Amino acid sequence: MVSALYILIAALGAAFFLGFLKDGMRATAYALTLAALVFMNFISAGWVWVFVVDGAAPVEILTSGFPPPFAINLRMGLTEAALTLLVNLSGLLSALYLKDVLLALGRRSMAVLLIAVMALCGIILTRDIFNLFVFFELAAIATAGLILLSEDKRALSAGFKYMIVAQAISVLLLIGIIFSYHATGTLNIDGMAEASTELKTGASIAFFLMFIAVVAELKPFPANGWALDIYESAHPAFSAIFSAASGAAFLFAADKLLHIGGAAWFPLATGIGIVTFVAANLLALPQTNDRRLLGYSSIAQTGLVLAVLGQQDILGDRYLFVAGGLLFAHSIAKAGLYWLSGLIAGRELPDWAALRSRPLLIFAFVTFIAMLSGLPPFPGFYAKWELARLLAGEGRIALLALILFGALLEAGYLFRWFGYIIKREQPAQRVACTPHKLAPVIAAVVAGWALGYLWGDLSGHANLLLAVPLLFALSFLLLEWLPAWIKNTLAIAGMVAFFVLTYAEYDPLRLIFSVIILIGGPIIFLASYHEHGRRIGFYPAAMLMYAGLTLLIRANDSFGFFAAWEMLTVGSYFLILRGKHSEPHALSYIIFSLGGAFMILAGFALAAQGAPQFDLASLSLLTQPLAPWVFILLALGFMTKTAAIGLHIWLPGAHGEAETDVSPMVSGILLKAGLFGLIVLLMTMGKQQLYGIELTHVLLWIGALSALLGNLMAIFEEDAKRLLAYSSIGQMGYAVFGLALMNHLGWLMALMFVINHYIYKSMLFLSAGGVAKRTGTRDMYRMGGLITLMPLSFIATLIGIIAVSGVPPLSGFGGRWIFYNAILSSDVRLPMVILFFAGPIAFLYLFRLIHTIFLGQLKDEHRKLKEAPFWIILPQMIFVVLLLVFAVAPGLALRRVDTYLNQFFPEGGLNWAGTTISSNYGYWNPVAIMITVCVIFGSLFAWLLFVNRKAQKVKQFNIVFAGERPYRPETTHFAWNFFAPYRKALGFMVQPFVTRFWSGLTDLLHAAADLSRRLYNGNGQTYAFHFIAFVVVVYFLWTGV
Amino acid sequence: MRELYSQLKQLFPLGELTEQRQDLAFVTVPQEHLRSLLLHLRDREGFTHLVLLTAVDWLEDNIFQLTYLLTNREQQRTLGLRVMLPRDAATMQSIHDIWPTAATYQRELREMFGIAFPDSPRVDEEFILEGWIDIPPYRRDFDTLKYAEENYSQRPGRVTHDPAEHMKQKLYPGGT
Amino acid sequence: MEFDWMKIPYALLTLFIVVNYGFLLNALIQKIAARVGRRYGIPIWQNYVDLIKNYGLRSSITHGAMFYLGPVFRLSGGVGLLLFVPAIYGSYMFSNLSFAGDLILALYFIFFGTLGMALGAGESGHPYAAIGVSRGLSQVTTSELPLALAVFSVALQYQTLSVTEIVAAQQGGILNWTLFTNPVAVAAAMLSFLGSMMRPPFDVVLAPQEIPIGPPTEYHSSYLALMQTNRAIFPVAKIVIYMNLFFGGASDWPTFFLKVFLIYLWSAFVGVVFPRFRVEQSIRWFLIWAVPLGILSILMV
Amino acid sequence: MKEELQKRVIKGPDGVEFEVEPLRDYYCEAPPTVMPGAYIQIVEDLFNWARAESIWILGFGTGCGAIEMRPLMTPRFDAYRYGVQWRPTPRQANLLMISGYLSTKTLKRAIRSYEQMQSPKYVVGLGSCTINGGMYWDSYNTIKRLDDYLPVDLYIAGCMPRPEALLAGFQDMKKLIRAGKGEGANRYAENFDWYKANQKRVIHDWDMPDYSW
Repeated sequence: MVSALYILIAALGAAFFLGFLKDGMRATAYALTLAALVFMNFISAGWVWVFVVDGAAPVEILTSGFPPPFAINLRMGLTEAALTLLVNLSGLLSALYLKDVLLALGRRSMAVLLIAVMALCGIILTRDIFNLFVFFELAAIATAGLILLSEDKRALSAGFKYMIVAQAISVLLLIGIIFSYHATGTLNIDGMAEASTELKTGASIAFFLMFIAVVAELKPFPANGWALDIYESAHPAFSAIFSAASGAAFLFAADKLLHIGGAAWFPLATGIGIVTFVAANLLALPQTNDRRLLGYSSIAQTGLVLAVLGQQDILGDRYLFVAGGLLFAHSIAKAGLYWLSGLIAGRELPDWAALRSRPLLIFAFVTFIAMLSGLPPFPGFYAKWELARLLAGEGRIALLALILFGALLEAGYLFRWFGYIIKREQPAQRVACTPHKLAPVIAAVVAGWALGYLWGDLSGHANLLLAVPLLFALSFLLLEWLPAWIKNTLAIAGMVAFFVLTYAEYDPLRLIFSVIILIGGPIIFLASYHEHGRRIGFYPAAMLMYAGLTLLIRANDSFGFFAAWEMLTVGSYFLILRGKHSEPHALSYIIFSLGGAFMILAGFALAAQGAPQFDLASLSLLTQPLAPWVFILLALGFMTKTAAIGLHIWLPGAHGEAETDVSPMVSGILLKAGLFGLIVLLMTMGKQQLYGIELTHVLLWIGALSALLGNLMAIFEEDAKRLLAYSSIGQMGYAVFGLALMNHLGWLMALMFVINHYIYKSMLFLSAGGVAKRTGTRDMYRMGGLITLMPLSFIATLIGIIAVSGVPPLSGFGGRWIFYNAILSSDVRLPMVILFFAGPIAFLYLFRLIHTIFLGQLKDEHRKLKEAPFWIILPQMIFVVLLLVFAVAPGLALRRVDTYLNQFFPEGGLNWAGTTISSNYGYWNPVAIMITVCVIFGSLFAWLLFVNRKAQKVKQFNIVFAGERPYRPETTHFAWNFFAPYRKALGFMVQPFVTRFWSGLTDLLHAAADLSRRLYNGNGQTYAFHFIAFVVVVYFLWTGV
Repeated sequence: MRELYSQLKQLFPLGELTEQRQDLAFVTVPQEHLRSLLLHLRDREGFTHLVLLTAVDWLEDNIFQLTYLLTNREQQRTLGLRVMLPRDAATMQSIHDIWPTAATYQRELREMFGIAFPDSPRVDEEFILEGWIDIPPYRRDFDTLKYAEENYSQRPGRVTHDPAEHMKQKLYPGGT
Repeated sequence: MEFDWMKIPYALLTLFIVVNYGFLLNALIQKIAARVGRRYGIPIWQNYVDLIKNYGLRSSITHGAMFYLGPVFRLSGGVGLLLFVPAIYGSYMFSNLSFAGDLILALYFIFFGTLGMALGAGESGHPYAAIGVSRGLSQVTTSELPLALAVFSVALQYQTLSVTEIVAAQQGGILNWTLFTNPVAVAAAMLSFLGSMMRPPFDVVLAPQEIPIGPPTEYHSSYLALMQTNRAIFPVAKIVIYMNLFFGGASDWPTFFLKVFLIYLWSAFVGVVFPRFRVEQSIRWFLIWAVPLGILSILMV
Repeated sequence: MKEELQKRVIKGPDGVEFEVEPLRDYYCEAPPTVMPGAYIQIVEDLFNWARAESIWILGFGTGCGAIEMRPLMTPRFDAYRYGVQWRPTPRQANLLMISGYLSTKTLKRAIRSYEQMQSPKYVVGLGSCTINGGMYWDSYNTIKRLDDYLPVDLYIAGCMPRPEALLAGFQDMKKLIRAGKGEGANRYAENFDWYKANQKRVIHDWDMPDYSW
């Protein structure tokens, strides 16, 4: 293998030769530069290959033939190889990207670039502390030179500020090295590590100075104002190097120093790292400049890795996996984003909407922010999982909480940004797309996915990128060029086929969910046939959600479960974001969902007690005092999906604003994921007590309150789809309540609600969506009298509301009947009161739904409307049939589950004799009810038709109007604020307290961020003062501790 | 009242004061001074309430008399302002901006007397009558009997008695 | 499943008896209310005459399909409710179709007619109909709550949801009635009963003169006849539930007639004394007076 | 013609423009038809008996007679015992009481209400104003003969008739109906053009369909 030394030699040599070239031979110079960089990459890649494939041992490179400490030595190991590859690659790609600039500025700039890359490689390779200092200096000078490549005037001052800080750092480092050398008598890093115990005591000023100098290069909070100015003003390609390569190199330098300092210094690294991580993410929240925002994010991610460096004592052999995962995800994503930013003309975040004309670039952007947010299947996800479990296993809960909090903040602004891209107005300037600028971006995307695969392989868990559902979903990315109907057919076929192949594997409980997902999903997909064109982005997102859902119910272990949870969250987020005005709602959805996901992560991590993963069934083995906390974390996480009251504010907007066929997916199917989680949780952990409080009782109250308040909010809603969305909150409240009853029938009722809610809510959403599509509005009071024009939609709504309201003979009644029997066998009384109250309130919004849309007065502009498109009607009719079948024969679905539940709750099952269903308390015969009602109804209807056979059909204004006549349909249709008296009586219960709470919280975060933004006033002296103050404060804090 | 009249007299060219009662008096005002007088009375003299605005048709003199009745709530006295308008193409400026209620009165006067009030809100919309096609019915030159006979079919055999005579006949047939 | 076809003529016989009893009972109650106002009141057969008259009307109009279905829903609700509950305790002949379901079926079937009627009224396009429905539904949310709590309490007390078994548990003397074994629940239920009978003070739904009788504003002739029939059946059917749950049921027709009459009288008694509540007033009234009783009853069982 | 009844061009949500003509699109245009009684005479007799014993009055008050009707509901007169009731909606009423003078403006509303009642339906005129204009004989805005405009079955004379007279009138009305003579609705349908011509002669701003169903 070529010696690693040639990396340095090639760069130096090329830079040297550049000096000989004439100024006019710029193309040659550029070619030489590229050749050198390619060669350097070749060496690094070769070494990576050697270490990975051949499993070779690390190689020491002795420069002058002497072993250390007599001469400088370098080392090439797997880590070094990977990091140099990262540095060289980002150098090469940036050089490609910088083609225009480099050609314009000439050979000097190329030389500076080469020196910068070389210096960074040197920092990585060297094992000599003074040599490290030299490379630091080289890197600093080259960096300052590169900063000036930018056309931005501010870059000059940013470069100058950098020089100030770099000099301060150098001084500290040099003094530290002198003292250390004095103390240990060696400059070799390993030698220092072995030699001095004095250095490791923690009080040593020498080591402190060295360490703080290196850490200062990592831009710790708050001594990082200079770095932000650089990020903001430098050329993006340089920022890519600065963020990806420099960050990696300096982090490795910090790692080397920690190697010297030993475990005593770990807490310092962790402390600085985590403070930087949280603070930088918080400060990023109010940023509007894209590059500055990325700068904050870079600082935050570097801080996170620094914190991980500080945790190497507990990470053990997973140290490299975790730190590397985070570092690579960050570097690749950040480099990619900086390169992308060079393609965008405007510097405000909404200007990125220009990307919308390039689906490929959107995909790149998604890849990058998914990597940054630690979403599957990228390295950051695996690293986060490992980190969480190890931290929780060692009881470092506070650190874990801070990391998750910071990550949530970061996801918040990243996804907000993505929302801008998808939803904001496109700026006039298009994306400047030249191949040499596009190539680095594409390369970063490919690298990201490749690393995702690699990390999946290394993780010790199942590689997510090999999971069939996910692959199926991802394959739709490649099929985007096909017309929508072909993709739709493929999606349906794929899901049904998967179900047919796997249905034997599920237990009855999971079978219900799998039928809803894999058969119910395709039924809703039928409605998607009405969309024409290619519908870019829809199918990958939808299939990602379904893949997540499928993997969720198939998951047996905690890792698979959590990974699936993240996937379905992300997929559904993209789906929801597609709605016309859904930008803020999709954002709040993803924030709540990720918050919930982090709770689940924390819960699993706590429960794992250090194990990489565990069987979900073994949750039942947990004991006090851990168990209730795990229970709370997991339950909270799942309840963000079921939109339990307090965590519900994302739902109405997200479901209401979504597209016609998306609303039923996210409402009818996605919400069930939360319920499934709760079922798994309760099935394994059962009743838990915390400080004497029965947690399932708390769940009962939450379920009951959700049912009541969801219903109450629904009745005051003017928007049809939002009304249905609020109704979902209520219905999910019922289901949560049923589960929390913790008895046989309660669970059966919850499952009944799962099935029913899927059918009727999908149907109602489709119906409302079809009507909204035709009328062009979702405000119910603008509609009216559509019954004759849209009879099929009306029938679907009618059947739907009868079923929702629980009136016999339709299937909703079965749910109510089981509910009564369930509460009779429970010993809790008071929450029932709330639930009883919630029941009839459903009538209010249901009646309003059907009345104000289909009955009443037809409006002028709707007189020529047609029935909703066939493909939207078809699934509705299927649902009508399903409802009727399920109403007559609930046993089809429930009987096996009933038997299955016997193993958890042997008592209180149902008795299925003939067509009669009986419990310990009562009985119910759906067939008899249906026949009786139909016979009575039919004969009376026939009688009325007979006696009224000559009735005159009249039109809508032929109503008695106190001797007057109606003026306009708008003023005759009683629809707006339909339940005004009810608002008078009970409106106080629907004050938006929860919304105020959450918006208060976000306002507070923003205000805090704004306040501390005053730190960064752009003045170099202030920044220098920050730096000094940082060093001093950290020193005193550290020695004081 | 006299006192008020003499004060006003110095400011406005007023006609004679007709005192109906202690607390009720009428005075005639030229059309062009009405507005300023109303404002004066409302803002300076405390006549804050427009009780009514009505009209009298002096057919013989060929004038309409408008009566603005104002009340001072605190002193409990009422002053009526009379404005004489020529009957032909009678037009009066609107005072709806001084008292919004005046708009309603003006609509009524427009409909029943045909007096125009330019710029008064909704003054040309139907007020009480629907589909009226003749001259305004409160004008004295409108012959209501003739109109009724032309438009409505009368039931034959209708007799009108003087009530007093009729009852005398009934109670004392043939008597004194 | 074996089905005893004789149940159908038996059920029809019950229906026949109840329809007639309902017509007479309604007239009687109206007469009693009239006598409170020192009036003579309507003839006792007046409801029959009205019914025939309405069938005898020659013309009728229709606003559309749902307009037909409204009264049909309404009457089906009444008939179904009656038939799903055993009328006479211990009698096979008058146990109706109670094999189809228990108490919960009956309670939820009450809404069948209400919902259908609301839809039919909505189809008429009349704003007053919608206003009436809005008021009615608003009121029903709280007026049904005490009943639901009382039923829950009674079901807990007897550990069954079967109407027959609840009645069976109350046999053997007046002191075994729920009225005496669980008086709080009965009190709550009887307050709720007031709210469901469309009599003052809770009749703002119909509010003649203000929103001309609310939902049925547009209904006439045979539509109205169907609804009148329901007016005869539905209160009785509903009272049968109350009677069975709280007042020991009835084991023969005379007892049945007497108990139904007395329970019905309770709402008339309150109705003639009190003026009408607005919707939000009645909601508050139920929440303040009746619901706490209901909560107390489920806590005390 | 009122603005809201004029033809208007409307743009639908799909952008297509079309015309809405309120009188045609919002109102049923069918004319009334003569409704024969039941085919079997005995059934018709039964119905007539029921109609006679169950007279539902539309609470439509005009003129001073509206005041005279209230005492009928009170204990002193109690019309309910004769099967007479007041209904708040024309749909359910059989008897329209014109209880006094009728201005042309009110006539419009009375005609609408009458036409919205279901046949067989009856009209009773109360007091001399409905008979020959009474003391309003020379008024420019009240009609003088109700039977020109609506098919009156019965007049009750007086100015105003006392409640006792009304009760007597109800008894007479019952006799008429039982005798099968309460065919005002059919008379109206038969002579529809004549009635409409009369109505339109006094209602100058006719802005409703010819028959308000």
